[in-house]
Amino acid sequence: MIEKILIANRGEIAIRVIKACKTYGLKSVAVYSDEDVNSRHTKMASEAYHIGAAPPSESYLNMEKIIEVALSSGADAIHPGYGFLSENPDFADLCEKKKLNFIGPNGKSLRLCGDKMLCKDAMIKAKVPTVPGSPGIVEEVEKALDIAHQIGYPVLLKSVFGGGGRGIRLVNNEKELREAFEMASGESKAAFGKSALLVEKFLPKIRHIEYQLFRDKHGNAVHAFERECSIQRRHQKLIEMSPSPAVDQKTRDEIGQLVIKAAHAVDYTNAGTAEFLRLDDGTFYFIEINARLQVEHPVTELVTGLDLVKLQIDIANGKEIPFKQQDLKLKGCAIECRINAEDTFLDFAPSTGPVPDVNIPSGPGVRVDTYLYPGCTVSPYYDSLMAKLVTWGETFEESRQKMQMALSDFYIEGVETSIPLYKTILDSKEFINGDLSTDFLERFKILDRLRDDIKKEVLNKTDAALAAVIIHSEFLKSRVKPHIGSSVRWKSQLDKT
Amino acid sequence: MIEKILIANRGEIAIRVIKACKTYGLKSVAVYSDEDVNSRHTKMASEAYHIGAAPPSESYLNMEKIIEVALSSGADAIHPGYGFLSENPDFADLCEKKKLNFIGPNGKSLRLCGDKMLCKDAMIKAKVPTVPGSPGIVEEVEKALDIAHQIGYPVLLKSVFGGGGRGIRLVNNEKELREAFEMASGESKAAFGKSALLVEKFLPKIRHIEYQLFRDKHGNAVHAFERECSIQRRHQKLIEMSPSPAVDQKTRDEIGQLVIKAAHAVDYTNAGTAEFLRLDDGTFYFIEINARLQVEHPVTELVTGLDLVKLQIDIANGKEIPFKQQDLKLKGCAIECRINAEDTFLDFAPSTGPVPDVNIPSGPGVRVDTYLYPGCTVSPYYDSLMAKLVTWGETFEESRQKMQMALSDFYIEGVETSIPLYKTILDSKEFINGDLSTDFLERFKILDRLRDDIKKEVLNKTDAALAAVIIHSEFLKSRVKPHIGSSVRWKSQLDKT
Amino acid sequence: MEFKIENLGNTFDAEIVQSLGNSEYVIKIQEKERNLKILNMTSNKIEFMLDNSYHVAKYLDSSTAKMTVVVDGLQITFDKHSELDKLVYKNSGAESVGDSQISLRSQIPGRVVSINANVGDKVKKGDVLCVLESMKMQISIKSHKDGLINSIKIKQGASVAKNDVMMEIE
Amino acid sequence: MEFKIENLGNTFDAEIVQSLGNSEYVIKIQEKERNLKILNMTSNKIEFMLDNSYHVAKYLDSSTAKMTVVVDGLQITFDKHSELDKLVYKNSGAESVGDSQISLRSQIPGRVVSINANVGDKVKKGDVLCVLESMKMQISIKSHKDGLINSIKIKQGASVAKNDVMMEIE
Repeated sequence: MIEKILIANRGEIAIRVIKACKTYGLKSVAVYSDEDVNSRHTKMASEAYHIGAAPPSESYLNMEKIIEVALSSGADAIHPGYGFLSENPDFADLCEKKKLNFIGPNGKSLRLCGDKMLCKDAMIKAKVPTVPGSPGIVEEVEKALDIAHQIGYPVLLKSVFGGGGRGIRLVNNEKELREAFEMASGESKAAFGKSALLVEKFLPKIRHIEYQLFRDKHGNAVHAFERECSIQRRHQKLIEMSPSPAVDQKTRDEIGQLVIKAAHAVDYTNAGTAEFLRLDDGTFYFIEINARLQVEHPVTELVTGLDLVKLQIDIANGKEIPFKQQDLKLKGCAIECRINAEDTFLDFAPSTGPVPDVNIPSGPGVRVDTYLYPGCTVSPYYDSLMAKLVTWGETFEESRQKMQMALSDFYIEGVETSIPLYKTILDSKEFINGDLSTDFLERFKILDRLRDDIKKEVLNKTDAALAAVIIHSEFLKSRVKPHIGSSVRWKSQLDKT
Repeated sequence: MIEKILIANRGEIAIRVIKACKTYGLKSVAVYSDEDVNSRHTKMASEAYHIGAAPPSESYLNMEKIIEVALSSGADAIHPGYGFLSENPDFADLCEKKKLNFIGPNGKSLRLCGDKMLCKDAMIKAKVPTVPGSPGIVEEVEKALDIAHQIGYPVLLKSVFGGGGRGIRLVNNEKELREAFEMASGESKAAFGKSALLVEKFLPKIRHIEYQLFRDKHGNAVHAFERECSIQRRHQKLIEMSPSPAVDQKTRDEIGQLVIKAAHAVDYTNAGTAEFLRLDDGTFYFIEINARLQVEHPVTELVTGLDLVKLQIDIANGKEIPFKQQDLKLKGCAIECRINAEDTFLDFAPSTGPVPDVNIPSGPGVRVDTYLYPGCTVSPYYDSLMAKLVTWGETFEESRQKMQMALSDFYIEGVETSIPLYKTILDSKEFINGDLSTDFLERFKILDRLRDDIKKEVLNKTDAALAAVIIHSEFLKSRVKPHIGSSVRWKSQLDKT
Repeated sequence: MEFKIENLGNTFDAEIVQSLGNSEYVIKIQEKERNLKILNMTSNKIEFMLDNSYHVAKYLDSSTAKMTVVVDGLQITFDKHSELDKLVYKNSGAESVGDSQISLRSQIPGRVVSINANVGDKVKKGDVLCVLESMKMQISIKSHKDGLINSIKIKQGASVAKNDVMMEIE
Repeated sequence: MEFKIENLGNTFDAEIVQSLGNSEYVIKIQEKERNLKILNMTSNKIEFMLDNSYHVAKYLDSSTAKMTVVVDGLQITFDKHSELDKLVYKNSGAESVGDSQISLRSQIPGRVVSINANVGDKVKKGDVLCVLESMKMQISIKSHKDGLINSIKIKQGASVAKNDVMMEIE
């Protein structure tokens, strides 16, 4: 049985896991880089060890060093959090070799989940619907044309070697496909010595909906319903919620059954997430499995009452999942806003530096997972997620209202944040109506509305700001010369405080 | 419809109601005494008005002043919180007269609930079991002997004019009763010119179990299950939880039906609490109705998902309760610890003064309702409740573990608190086994155990404390004379911070 | 006084009308009288009630031309905040005393942010000779006369008290 | 050094063995060597790692006989904290210089808590003449010689710098 867990991570997720350890009587071992000597996770854990310089490659990605600390500190398990080494099959293998209990899937399963083509293949075999397209690499243009004809235009032509948006071409007809195929094929050969192209259906307006899943080492699998994560910027999630306004109970159960199949198909163990795209016509396509605890896991915790980290530890201990699918109920509605240190108007560029003052909201139905404290620093070396603000209400509307209240109470001094953006989104009729899609920000010109909202808010606060400024100005004058009657009083005001 | 609520209260409950107003788009009006100029409720409300000097009689109990502020500020409703004017029928009547919506029962119902004898009478008529004893005042000793014979010795002889524990005599047999009756009767006549004695069954070991209830202006009534509040000191609750370890589903429903009857019997409106005593044999006796929002209402909120303040406002608005009894489910387990400013070892005497520093715990399943902030003051003029720490878990054990974690994270500088006491209670096997009663502290010699626990904790921290002390001492020496090698470094350490 | 909010462009009028004692004031904002009561004040933060509503404002670093406050968590920047440097200039002797006074004294306690002149420099009345910071405000200190800088008594980063001699100009 | 915890009665040994640089030290507690690394330190608070575990301690007001720390939220009071006043006494000239030195100088920067003598008083070597507070510690200042108090240069509540003359004794 696990008694001491090393957390191979930092920030809010390290704190989340350390708190679980404290709650359930387990010892926790933190690791920290030069940059994180004064971070909360370093201070909260039972023990903390320095593992290297600020760049992740020299610390939080340094497998050997982390394993060394785990062994020397007497930890018997490693929780990888998300990001960093969490989905690295070699790290999972290394843990196994050193007899450290890796709290996540085994290396083989991680490899399968990490290779999109292998994973898609496994899903097709398990009859889990995936985005229509070529089952693997297409070498001949005629084959590409056949597939495009089957699935219908427009289609995407993707180079296996291009990452993210690179190497993706949108084609609308046969002629465009022929031209694009030739060009892409040539580019790929020039760059990599070989060509590897995929054809996939182009989906213009989609929702991102994912399912929380668990599978234990005895092969029992359950899902904990969906999260809708359609509100995104630059392909990264901003707002997540459960339930999805687009999923009814029948769909919830049907897709849930696919999720169980998917978990079995990759011999998954521990907590994971099956991601889907949903079209406006209600079609769901599996896209991938995130083989780790997700940033947005609190959303699921609030609507199910489960403690996902506890469940992860139980599963890692070899226990069976202590409930059946039918025991789980989705209750109320939870919304999460990712509070990022970024400048919305500078194309979401990171905003880093010292945070002299913070006010963290609280109240019934409000949960905040964060590493912030007054006097902390937002580091440029790591991701921009400072806090997760999550609210729960009996209904979507109650949850939304609590989120608005909490957002207006959240104050982070010194860095730009995504808080004003969320106020505008949460206030929009489109969000209230659940008309979500991954292009929500562009589709509804949210940034223009945000500009207007900020102006309105400044106008609302103008009187108070003017009052503060004239008091300041009078006080300054009184320092120059006691020429107004109130000057002595100003002085004593200051001395008192 | 209510649009602007004056909160005729202070401290954590005023903040609780103000947050509800912010969440649901209502304006809030705070009132404050001289002592509360810098209190959080004064600063959080949309508006705040000074109503008088620190003593409650000159501010929070000053009905006329509060009504005046309500009218001049344009409030259309008054939330009384708990304590102060919350159960004052004259205040409720005054509100009605001034067309202010009093968020609570009407004056008539408050009068009935406030008079123990009238209330008991109403319950007997409604077939709600009350503590066996005389139905009213007993004037003849022979009548008292008859009743004692019926209900069985030992019995309590109570003077109607004595408050609290005063004027209560425990008698074990006929002889003692005759003597006590004569004496009590004489005392009462001497002091009040008349004698008014009650005979009641003495219940040696009891649990305090109460039910949350709601009744709307249309006569619909529901209950929201029980809270066990047996852990007390000096007849005041310390720890509350739901569900009670002594209540099974069948009992829950049965007593719940009595609660509905009780609500109808006094024509109750809004949220209230029916209090019961429970004997070890499973017998429940109704004792009284607390005709207001209860301190411990968050416990019920966490296990039902209801927002009790929202429901109060809805009922005050004349809405029907938006759910049926069968829609309510009790989920998981919630525990509340009342964080009081008091010295456990000085017979729980209040401990007041400035609080320079505070750390408020947080985490999944942890809720804190509090007025504390770093730099605030605990006033000697008001009650000692500084914060309510509430945890929720899927099971009692999970909730208990979260409470232990949160208690150990809660730090309040400058005043003595009940936190160490709760750590000892939560850790006791008797609490874990649910062996609760109102004499829990004495029965299990908890204060002796607390002394031992504190010694153990001091020993655990001795090394760290010694380290801090020798560093301090060396640094001081280095200020006297730079005679050790490290002195310059000490200096620079200090300068950096 | 007149204020302009940077990202709005609007101009606002605000002034103190009367002190009522007990930290209470009548102020006028856009022709409307308001009651202001100070609860707490430090050199970079003020808590106050404006007509029975609480506000907290933090003063961020400012110049005499701009003033940034964070009010209830919202950052607002004003242009042309006050006539403070004019006042400082006036009190320095520029109007009253004239050329006979050698010492340029600090009219305000503060920290020396920068020194813009050297010993031996020829300066004209009104030239900015140094910048002081006081209460998060930067104030330009101007020469009170034409002349030659004889000596400089201040150092960058050091504090000066009110009436300290900063430079001597002959 | 030896320490006694007030409400336990136990006695503990602790000392600094070695400075490793970079704010790291080897200390010895009850015969066991431990590693201590200071993360942050102010005059009333220290944050440190002791053998890879984080602790935060606050120093509350103390006398030389008692020392109260709040460590990780738990208040602990030690008896007979240090030999500091002996050290201060020694450095004041009581041992080395002897009667020839007139000035009683402050060996430590601090605030004057109380003055226990008047001009003209006859004092003996070792008499407590005043009490200073430094870093939340109260330190008794003793006369370094027998003599008559000639003048007192300090005021109650005022600060003294290291080496300031506090009294003259002839």
